[in-house]
Amino acid sequence: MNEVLRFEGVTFRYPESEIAALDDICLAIDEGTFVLAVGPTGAGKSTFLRAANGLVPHFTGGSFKGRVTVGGRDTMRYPPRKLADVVAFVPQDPASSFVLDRVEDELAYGMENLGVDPAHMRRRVEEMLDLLDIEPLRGRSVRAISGGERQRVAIAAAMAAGPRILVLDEPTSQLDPQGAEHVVAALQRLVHDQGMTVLLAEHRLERVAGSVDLAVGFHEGRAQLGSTADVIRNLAMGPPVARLGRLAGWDPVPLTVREARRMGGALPPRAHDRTEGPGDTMVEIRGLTAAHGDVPAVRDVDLQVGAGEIVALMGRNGAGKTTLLRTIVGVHEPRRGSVRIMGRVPHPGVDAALCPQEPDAILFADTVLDEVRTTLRARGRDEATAGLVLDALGIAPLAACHPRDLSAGQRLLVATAAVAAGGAPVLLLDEPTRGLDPASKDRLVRFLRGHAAHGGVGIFATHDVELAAAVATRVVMLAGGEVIADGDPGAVLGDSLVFAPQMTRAFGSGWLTPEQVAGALA
Amino acid sequence: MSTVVVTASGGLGRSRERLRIGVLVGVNLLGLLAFVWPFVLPLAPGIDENHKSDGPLILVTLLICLGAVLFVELGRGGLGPKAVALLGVLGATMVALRLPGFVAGFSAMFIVVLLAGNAFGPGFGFLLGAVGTFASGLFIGGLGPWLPFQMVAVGWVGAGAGFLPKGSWGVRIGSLAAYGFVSGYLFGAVMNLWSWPFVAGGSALGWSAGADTLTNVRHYLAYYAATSFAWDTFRAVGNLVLVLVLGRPVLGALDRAARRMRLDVGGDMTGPVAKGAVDVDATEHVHESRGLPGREAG
Amino acid sequence: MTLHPAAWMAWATCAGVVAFTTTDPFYLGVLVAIAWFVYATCRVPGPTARSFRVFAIGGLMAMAIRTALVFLGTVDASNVAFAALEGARLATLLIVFGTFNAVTDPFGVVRLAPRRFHEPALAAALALSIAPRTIATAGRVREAQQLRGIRTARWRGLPSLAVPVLESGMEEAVTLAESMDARGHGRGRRTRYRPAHWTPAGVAVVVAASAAAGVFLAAAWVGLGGLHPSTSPLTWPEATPWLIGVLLLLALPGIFGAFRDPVA
Amino acid sequence: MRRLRTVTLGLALLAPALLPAFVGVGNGAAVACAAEAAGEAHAALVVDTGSQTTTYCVALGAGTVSGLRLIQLASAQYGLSYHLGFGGQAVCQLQGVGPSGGDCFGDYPDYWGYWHGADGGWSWAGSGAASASVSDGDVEGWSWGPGDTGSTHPSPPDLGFDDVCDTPKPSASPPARPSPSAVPSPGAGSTAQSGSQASPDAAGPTPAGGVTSRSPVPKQPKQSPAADRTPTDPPSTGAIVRAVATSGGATPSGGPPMGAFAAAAAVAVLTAGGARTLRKRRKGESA
Repeated sequence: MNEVLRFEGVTFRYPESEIAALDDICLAIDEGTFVLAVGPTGAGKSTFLRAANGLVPHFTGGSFKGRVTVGGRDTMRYPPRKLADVVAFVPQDPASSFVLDRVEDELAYGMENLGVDPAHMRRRVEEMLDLLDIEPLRGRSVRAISGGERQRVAIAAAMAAGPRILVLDEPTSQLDPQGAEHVVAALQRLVHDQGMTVLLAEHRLERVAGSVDLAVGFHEGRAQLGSTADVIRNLAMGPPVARLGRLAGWDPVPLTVREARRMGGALPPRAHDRTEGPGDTMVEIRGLTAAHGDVPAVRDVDLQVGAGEIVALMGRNGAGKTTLLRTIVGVHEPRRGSVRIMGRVPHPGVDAALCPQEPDAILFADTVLDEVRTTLRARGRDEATAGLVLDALGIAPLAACHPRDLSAGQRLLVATAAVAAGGAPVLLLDEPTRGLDPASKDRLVRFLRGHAAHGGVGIFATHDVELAAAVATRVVMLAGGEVIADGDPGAVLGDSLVFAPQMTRAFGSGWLTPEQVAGALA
Repeated sequence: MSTVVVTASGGLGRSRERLRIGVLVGVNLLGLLAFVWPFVLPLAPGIDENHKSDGPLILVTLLICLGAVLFVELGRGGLGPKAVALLGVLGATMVALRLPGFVAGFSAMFIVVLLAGNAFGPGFGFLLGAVGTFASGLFIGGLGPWLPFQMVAVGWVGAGAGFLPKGSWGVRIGSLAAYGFVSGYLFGAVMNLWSWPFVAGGSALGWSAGADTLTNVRHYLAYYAATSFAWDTFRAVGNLVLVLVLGRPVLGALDRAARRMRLDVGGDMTGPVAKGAVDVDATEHVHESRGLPGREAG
Repeated sequence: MTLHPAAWMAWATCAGVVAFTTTDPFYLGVLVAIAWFVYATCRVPGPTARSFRVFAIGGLMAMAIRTALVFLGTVDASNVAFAALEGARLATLLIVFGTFNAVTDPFGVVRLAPRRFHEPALAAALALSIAPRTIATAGRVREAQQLRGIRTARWRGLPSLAVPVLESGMEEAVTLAESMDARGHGRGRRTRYRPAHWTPAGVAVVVAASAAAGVFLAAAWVGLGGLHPSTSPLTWPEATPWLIGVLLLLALPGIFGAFRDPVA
Repeated sequence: MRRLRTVTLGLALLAPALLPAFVGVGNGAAVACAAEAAGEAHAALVVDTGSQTTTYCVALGAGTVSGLRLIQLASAQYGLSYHLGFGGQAVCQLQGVGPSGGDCFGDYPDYWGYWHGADGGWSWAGSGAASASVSDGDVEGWSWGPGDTGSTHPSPPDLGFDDVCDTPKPSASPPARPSPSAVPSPGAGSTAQSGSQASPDAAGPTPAGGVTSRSPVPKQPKQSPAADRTPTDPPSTGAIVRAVATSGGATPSGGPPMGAFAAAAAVAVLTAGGARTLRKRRKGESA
């Protein structure tokens, strides 16, 4: 088979940086393979992706050693724009990568640059619209479509120029499960039907691990190409089934629910472990209805949350999760019904604190410590306590860093620290797992548990089934603004088709985390 | 194995040809003429015919002059993706600020031009001023004969901010604040000039063709004082305060962004240029790194 | 049937020139009627559709102020009449451009830019399409900061609003630049996807409009047709019928628009 | 709220366009200098069309008036026909000579030069007549011709105040402040007409002959350099005529205003057509 991408002893260091982002990478990727790049944040995944299309080093600058050949072209001699017809790149947040406004024009932009003749361009655009089935969107504005659609438009736009390799940086990190499945399916179709080579980085391994051919594992700038199973075992990370495999010492580690079920065998349904009932009621929601203009977003919701509870709000995009959170915190006026926190109408930010979907929205100080101090000052609290909050989230070492220099995950932790520092007993998080690496995710989980353990309440909206399964003491499922299920994770997630965690799918109702299953198998 | 050190493409200030500077200066003077002709023309007997004829013809001539400025300033090409992206994003903030930030003569969009011009250099400042004004004009449906004049005038405000001294924070903010204050009035004065001869023609505050430059200047100052001084004071003071409040943090953010994007901000009137230099660097390096034993590694 | 944006630009310019050449209320009145007719028949739905109303309001305000200010000096029928007519001319000019803004799609206008201006035009287009998100971001940031107890409305609170908006904008710019670079931006020779086409209607509009403008310029040049009714001594304005006829050439796009099938 | 937005938007848009409106202040200020005062003050006005010179001994209603007001007074008292341009701030036309449009330089290089009398001679007026102030005993001169400076522009024949006002003041003394802005009479002729009409009205006894026998003034008078003109040798081109007081200003005339009808018809049709289409579209959208 002819190889389409080749790294020869590539070592790269960013300007004014001592450590090598890529350290002597040697690998070759054949045409028509679906390759997954995995590894903790800062291990070199995205540098690797950018080196594959010349953005590294041409766009970033830095010191570069070795040779990258893509489609037979040396990226040193060809800057990115001269590789556009061979390799296509889809960045993590397509919304901010769109150049033109209409979907149709956006698809044509790349070809316009390559000087493709208009007739052919037109035909190509139509093909792309069909291939990723986004024809209905052709006239819409790229800013006004859903996340999943946006990803597919971005892919179509990248593909239109007819490249041989498609490089994607965490394409599903911002999507709900359904959206993610559409995108992954589309990518698989490209590989199988079009013989495309697809290279993608992803944190949510459970979403892609099953469908890729090979994986490149990254650790401190070094890379290892191999079967997904090997790579994941060596990296000590991966989807819950893989974690189970490691706990149970299986080899190779399972990557799909099917493999896990085959290796683990059947287990009896697990009795829901009765945690001692919630403490006295903190949040009390009665007949709550909220709307955006005339469009109802939350319909007639009743909810009581007691001290020590951690509630996961789930449901597809537009189910009303965010609106519910904003109403609880007191920034969104309810149409009908009432919200009471410890018996009184919540004073925004004082009784309940909310960490918004884009944590960057609140970061403006020069250092992490200042960021937290600002909140304390604004709330008239003792600024000395800032250190404690940072400790609680395990980001004390970052205190002196500039928030904008941190990874997405670390920023989320900083933002959480900044809002939590206000000392509100009720802590609300809106989709805290967007683009979150496992390490940061663990820190966040621990912090939430601690907050609840000290008599607080944690409520978070999420698409991340596994996170809900791991940390929530209670899951509330929303659809069309109404509560359609409310109970402990085992019960609610257990009998859901879309939202069931891998352990439940493999071993039946009640089984939520690899730890539980491993314990039962041992 | 030899290592190749690559400079990032997409400088904002690297000048491609010195010659351009001459062209730019010339064409900007031409543009200046489009504004101040009422003062200059009476001195030149040759062109008496023009300014004695009817308004629209003069307006057309002026628009042609300004067209020339915009043509050269905006048509230089080779901005490269980084500069275009920055222009787009900062232009968007100008669009966003055009309406909410509007108080009498003051518009918050000036702060963007001032700070960005100061951070990224005169060439970028002019481009941002012109592009942002154009975009905001389109966005709020404000297209009209005044648009070219606004584009050039705002562009000049941005360019001017790029020439200010960049020493300590104190110097930088201080000079920028002062400049913001002054430019607040200058912008108004310049913007009034274009309509003055037509609207105030003949009146005591108006432009009289026969009169000498001094008289006209005196008339204009009187006219400006009577019509727009108060109005423009809002702009001047607004700029001053905003620079003092936002200058430090925002400039910090812009500088960091420049570093993160690996922009080289050398700032001169030739503005953003991306292509050329860099690829040359790269290929040169490739030459010296040719035949390095990379293959063995593979 | 939609006209080439350039045709609209030509129409607006010519109508503006005509408005500029006269202070005769009859000509101005007809011109305003034409502008409204064209707006009513050709407006495209969208945010700029309201700019006709806005410009009309503004024009009237301008006229009112222009006239009112006379009362600061000697009130004298001549002065009032003169100011009113000048104001009317200003108002007409604005209304004409109000129509222009209401009947053209901003992105269409941007795409007019010749190849030489491709990059600045692209930047302008970007600014246009990014702006709504910038506004939204600003709203979210303000809310988030208020939840932290920071008042962004206060002078001292401004940075907490400005910096995050700007920072996320800058990060967006990086992504944007990367994807533009990776998609071949600046490779020199580029082609255009579905460029706007010139229809006979468009050409006709340009010809008619320039004819009207030409005639009025000529009339102004030779001081014909009482384009400027004398206000001192104050005389009753009057219009030349055939000039009214010429003026009606500017209504052509409206006539095309009226027969456009409403679905398209 | 939405309304407020619209208004703000309007303001924002018009920031550039509104400012010129403020020039009204300027006009007002300029004309405002006609301060109230009592007493029968007179000033001499000399108008030289190049082919003939007419003098007016004008009664000033107020102690001081602007140069323009003096012309308006002369019109009211003697039927001097005039037309102002540049926003009523500059003299375009006197006695039917000069451009009729808004641009007083329409016939450049010829235009109306403005002079102040200085001990029997003339001094070129630097600023406009709107801002000049005329008081009792002053002499004001207007001469048609080319040239941008006092040295190149033909000056009126040298006349002092006494040459113009030595005879007893006009018997039919006009009201203190004649207002040229009398009620506009419908269907009045354009300014060009009012100019040519002034002469018959001005036809009085003796010197009037000079006026009536005046040959129609050519648009481009032959350019006589200022040098030809000396106090001893009065202009050969025409006699010096002293205007005699008349009852009033120009009288209106005019046929049916066809243009007005045409305009009204056009507006009606367009408005109706627009409204109809709009209603149709609305129905289409709602349906």
